[in-house]
Amino acid sequence: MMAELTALLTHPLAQMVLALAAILAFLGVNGLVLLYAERKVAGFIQRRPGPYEVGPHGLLQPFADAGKLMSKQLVAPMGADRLLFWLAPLVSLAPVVVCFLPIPFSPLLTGMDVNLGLLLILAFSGLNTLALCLAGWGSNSKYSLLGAARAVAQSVAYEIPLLLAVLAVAFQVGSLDLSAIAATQAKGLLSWNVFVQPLAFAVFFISAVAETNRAPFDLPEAESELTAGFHTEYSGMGFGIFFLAEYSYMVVVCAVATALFLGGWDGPLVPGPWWFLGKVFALVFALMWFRWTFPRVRFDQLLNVCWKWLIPLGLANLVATALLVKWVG
Amino acid sequence: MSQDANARLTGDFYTAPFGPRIEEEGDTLILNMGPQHPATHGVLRVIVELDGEYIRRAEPVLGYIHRMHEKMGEVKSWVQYLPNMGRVDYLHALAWNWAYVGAVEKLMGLAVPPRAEYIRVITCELNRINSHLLWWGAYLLDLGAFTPIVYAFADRERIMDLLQMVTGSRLTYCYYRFGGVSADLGDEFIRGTHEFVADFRKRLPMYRGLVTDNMILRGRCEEIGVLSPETARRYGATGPVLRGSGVAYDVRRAEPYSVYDRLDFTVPTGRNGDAMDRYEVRMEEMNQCLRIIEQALEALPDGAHIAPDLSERLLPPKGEVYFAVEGARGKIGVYLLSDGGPTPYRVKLRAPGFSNLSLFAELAQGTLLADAVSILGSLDLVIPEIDR
Amino acid sequence: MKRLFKTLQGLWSLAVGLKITGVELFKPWLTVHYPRQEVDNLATFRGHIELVPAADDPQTPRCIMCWKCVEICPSRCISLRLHAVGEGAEAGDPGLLLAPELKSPYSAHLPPPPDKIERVLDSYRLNYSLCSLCGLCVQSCPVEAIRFSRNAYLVGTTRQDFDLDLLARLRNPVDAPRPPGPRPPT
Amino acid sequence: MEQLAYAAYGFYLVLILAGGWAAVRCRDLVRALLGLIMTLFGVAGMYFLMAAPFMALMQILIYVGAVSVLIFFAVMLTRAPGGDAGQEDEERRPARRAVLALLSGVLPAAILAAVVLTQSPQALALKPELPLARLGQMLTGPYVLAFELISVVLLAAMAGAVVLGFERRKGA
Amino acid sequence: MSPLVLFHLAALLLLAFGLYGLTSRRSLVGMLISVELMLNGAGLALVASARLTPASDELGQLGTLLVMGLAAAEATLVLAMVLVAAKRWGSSASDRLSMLKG
Repeated sequence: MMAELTALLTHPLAQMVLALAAILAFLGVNGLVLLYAERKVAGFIQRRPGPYEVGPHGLLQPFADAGKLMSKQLVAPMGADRLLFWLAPLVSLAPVVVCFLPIPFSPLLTGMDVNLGLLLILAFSGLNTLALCLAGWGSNSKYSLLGAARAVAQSVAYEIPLLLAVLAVAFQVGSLDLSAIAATQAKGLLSWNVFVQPLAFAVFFISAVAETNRAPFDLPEAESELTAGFHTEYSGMGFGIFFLAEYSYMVVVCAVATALFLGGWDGPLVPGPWWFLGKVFALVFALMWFRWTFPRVRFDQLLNVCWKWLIPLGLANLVATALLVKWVG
Repeated sequence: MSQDANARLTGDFYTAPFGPRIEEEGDTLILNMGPQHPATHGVLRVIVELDGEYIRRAEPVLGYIHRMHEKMGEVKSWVQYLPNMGRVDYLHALAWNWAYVGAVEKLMGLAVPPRAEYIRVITCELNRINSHLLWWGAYLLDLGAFTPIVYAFADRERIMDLLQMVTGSRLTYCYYRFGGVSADLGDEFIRGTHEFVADFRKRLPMYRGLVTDNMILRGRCEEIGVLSPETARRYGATGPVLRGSGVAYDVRRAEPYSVYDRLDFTVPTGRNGDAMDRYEVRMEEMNQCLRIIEQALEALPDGAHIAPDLSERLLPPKGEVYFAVEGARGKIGVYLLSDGGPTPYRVKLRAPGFSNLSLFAELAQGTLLADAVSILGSLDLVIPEIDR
Repeated sequence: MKRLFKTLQGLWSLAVGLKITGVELFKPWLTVHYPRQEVDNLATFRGHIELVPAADDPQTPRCIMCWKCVEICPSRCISLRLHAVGEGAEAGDPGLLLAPELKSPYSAHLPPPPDKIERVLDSYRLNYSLCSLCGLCVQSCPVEAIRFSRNAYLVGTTRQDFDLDLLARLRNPVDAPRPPGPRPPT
Repeated sequence: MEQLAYAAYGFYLVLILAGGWAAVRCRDLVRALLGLIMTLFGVAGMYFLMAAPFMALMQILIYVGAVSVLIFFAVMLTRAPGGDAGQEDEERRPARRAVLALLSGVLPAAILAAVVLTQSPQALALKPELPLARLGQMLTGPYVLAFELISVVLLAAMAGAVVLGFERRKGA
Repeated sequence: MSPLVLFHLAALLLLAFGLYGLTSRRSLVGMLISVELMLNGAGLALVASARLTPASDELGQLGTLLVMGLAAAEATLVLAMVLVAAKRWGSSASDRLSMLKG
C-alpha cells in the first residue's frame, strides 16, 4: 500500500499535478501579499499609513478586497463580444501557472525540471499580450481598443531586447535550463551574472518592466489618458483576475531575473528558497518603487528607448558574449 | 419611427455640429474624453478625432457645471453675492474675493485701511501658492506620477491651516469684505507664515529633484504644445500661460492694485512657450510668492483691518466699474453695473480659464493623445471657473 | 557624444528621483489618522453657527430677534419663530415680531409695534445643508448672539439631520466640542 | 502510459478540430483567430507528444506570441468604416462557394489520406530527444545556407513592411 | 493504426481546413489565417516523419523551424499589404482588389 502510494507520488504526472496545485496556491497568496505590499509601499512613500482599518495594520484588507471583487456582479458592456470578453482574463492568468513550473526556488524545489525552462517561460509569457488584445477588442470600447493597440506594439517591441539579454546569459552558460544557470552562480557574490553581465541585466530589467506593463511603462492601461486602457470595462472578478495576473507576471519576471542574474538561491545562513524569495521580492519592491516615483513615458518615447537603446545595447552585449565564449571558452 | 428620426435621437447634439470627418477614408475614431475622464479634472468634455493616436481635431464642450453665477449676482444683494466668489474658482478663491470686493470698493470710492491691504496681499499670495501646488500635483498625475500630488498636499495642508486661522475655512474662502477683511491676523498666523516660508523654500529644490529635472517629465513637456505669443494674445490668454510664451504681462505689475507697486518681485517668463515653460513659470511664481509674503509681513502696518461704519445694507451709487486682479490662472476681471438698487444690475465675470481653454483646440491639433493630456494639464484649468 | 551625455544626465535624474522617494519612505506619516487622532487646529474653524448664551443664564440666548441674520443670509438658511406675550399681542400680526428699535426695508411698511410686549424665541433653525459658511450673519449680529461652533465632525444620514434647531442645541448641548489637542493613537 | 499518450493525442486532436473549424467558419475574424490559436496549441501539444519540446515551445513562441498577434493587429487596423469591425463580408451566393470550398479542401486531403493509410512506412519507436546543441550545429554547419536565406527573407519582409507602411503615412 | 499515421492524419486535417478556408474566405486576413493552418499541417507532418521514421531527425525539425520563420515573415508582409489595401479600397476583401494599379 505504502509502496504504491510512494510510487504514485513519484510519478512525474502526479508531481506535476502537485506542483500545479502548489503554484495555484502560491499565486493566490502572492496576489494578496503584493496587493497589500504595493499599497503599503505607496502609503509609506507618500507618508501615509496605507491600509489600516481592516485587521491589525490593515493586514486583512486584501481579503476584504478579494471578497468584494468576487461578490460583484459580472457585467459585460453592451455590444461586447461576450466570449472574448470573458476569455481574456482567463487567457491572461492561465499561462502564468505554466511559467512558474520551471522556476528553481532551490536545486530541489522546482516544479518541473525542464531543460528548456527559459524558453518555456518566454513562450508562455508572450500569451499575456494576446489576453490584452482580446480584452481590448472584446470590450467594444474605444479606450480599450487603444490600450490593446498599445499593448501589442509595446510587447512585440520589448520582447526583442528581453530575448537578447536572456540569450547572452544562455550563451555564457550554454544552457536554457534555469536551474543550471542558477547553479553556475552559486560560487559566491562575484559569480553572480549581474556582475558578469551588468548590461544584460539592465536591458533585461527595463524590458521586463515594459513587458509587465508596470509604470513608468504602463501605457496599455494609462489611467490619465485611456482611463484604464484594456481593462476599462472590466469589473468584479474579471478585473480581479487581470490584477492577479499582473502581480503574478511581476513575480515571474523577477524570479527569472533572480535565477539569471542574481545567483538564484545562492546566499549564506538561511536555506536557499528563502534567499530566492527574498531576492524576488526585493526586485518586486524596486518595481513598486519605480511606479510610485516616475511619470509615465509617452508612447513614441517608449518605442524609441527600445529601438535606439535597448536593442543595440542588447545586440552588442550578445555579440561580445558570443565572441568571449568562443575565444575564452 | 423612421430611420432618420432614430438617428437624430440617438445622436448627440455636440457630435453633430462636430461635423463630417475630415477625410472620407474611415480611418479616424471619435473619442469622447469626458465629461467623466481623469485628465479633464472636472466635468469638462473634449471630443477628439483620432487618427491612430494622433489627434486630428479636439473640441472642448463646456457647460456641464454652469451654475449661473452671473445671473445670481442680479438677484442677490451686494453683500450676499460675496460667498459666490469663493465658488467660482475654488482653488484661488481669495483672488476672486478680491476682484469682486475691489470692484465694489472702486465703485463706491471706499478706502481700505493699509493693514487690510497687506493682509489681503499675504493671504492672496498664500492662496496662490496653494493653487499652484495643486496644479503641480494634478499635472503630474496627468503625466502618470502618483506621488507628487501627495507631497504637494502636505504643503497645501500647512497653507490651509494658516488660512483657516484667519478665514475659518479651508477651501472656499469668503474672507474679504468691502473696506477690509473680516478678521485680523494674529501673532500665531504671522509666526506660522514665517515658518512656512522658510520651510517651503527648502521644499522647492526637493520638488525640482523629484520631478522638474526628471528625464521622463522633460520628455513629456518639452516642445509640447508650443504657444506663440501672437496666438496667446489672439485668444486672450493670461497668467502663466501667457507668461510661459515670453510675454511679461502680470496684472500686479501692468495695472498695479493694492500695494503691489510697493513690493519687489519679478515676473517670471518662459522662452519657447511649451508646456515645460508654463511649468517652470509656475514653479518660479511660487518662489516669487514667498518673496512677496516675506516683504508684506515685514511691512505689515498696525491699525484697523476693516473700514469702520460699514453697513450691511449697502447701496453703491449708480455707475459701472471694472476691476481686475491677477489670479493663479490669469487675469480675473469683475465688471459691475449698478443702478443704485440693492442688487447689482449686471455682473460680468472674466474668467482666465475660459480664454486659456480656448487655446486647447489649436494646440492639441496634430499631437498624440498623451500630449494632448499634457497640454490640457499645462493650461491649469478649473472647470467651474470656465463655466461659471 | 552630446546625446550620450544628455542620456546619462537623464538617467542620473531618475536616480535622484528614486533617492528622494526612498528617503521619504522612511520618514514618519504626515496624516492625522482620524479615528485615533484628531486635528488640533479647530480654534478658528468655522463650523455651523450656534447661539451664544446670555451672560447671566446659559439657557437663554442673547438673541434679540432683530432678524438681521435672516435678512443678510445669502442662502436663506436661517429661520426663527417667536411669539409675543403681553398686552396688545395678537397672534398673526407680523409687526409684533420685530424689534421696535430696529427697522429694515422689509419691516418699513408695517405699523410700529406696541412697546409693552415681550417677545419669546420659540425656535432658531439653521438649514445647514444650504449654509455656505460665509460669516455674514455672525458679522451682522448687533449683539454678538451668534458665533461659529468648532464642530467639524457633524455627520448625518438624512437631509433632516442638518436641519438644526440651534435653540435646542443651546439648551441641550448634544455634541459639545471635544477637548482640544490630539489624542494618542490607540 | 500508452493509454495516456492516446488520451493526450485525442485531446490535442479535438483542439485542432474545434480550432480549425472556428478558424475557417467564424464570421468574426477575431474569433477565427482564436480558433487558429487553439489549433496552434493542439499542434504544439502533438510536438510535445513526439518528444520534440523545442519545436513545441518555438511553435508557441513564434506562432502564438508573434504571428497571431500580428494577425490580430491586421484585424484591428482594417476596421470597416461602418462599424462591423473585423467581420467577414456577406457572400452573395454562399452555398455555391461553400460547396466549392469543401470540394477543394476535402479532395486533396482525401487523396493524400488514402496514400498515407495504404503506403505508410512502419513507425519506429520514438527516438531519444534531440539535444538542442545538435540542432544548432546543423544550423551553422550543413544547413547554413537555409539559415542565411531565412534571415534574408525576414529582413526583406521587415524592410518591405516598413516601406509599405511609410507609403501609407505619406498618403494620409 | 501506428502513431505515424495518426499524426499524418491530423496534419491532413489541418491541410483540409486550410484549403477550405482559403477558398471560402473573402478577406485577406481570413485567408492568412487559413494559410497558417496549412503551414502548421506541413510542420506537423515534417516533424512526425522526422521523429518516427528513419529519416534525419535534425532535418525535419530544422525544416519546420524554417517554416515557422517563413510564416513570421509572411505575416509581417501580409499585415503591411492588408494595411495598404484597406487604406486604398476601404476593405480587405479580396474581390475588391481586382484592380492592377491603384
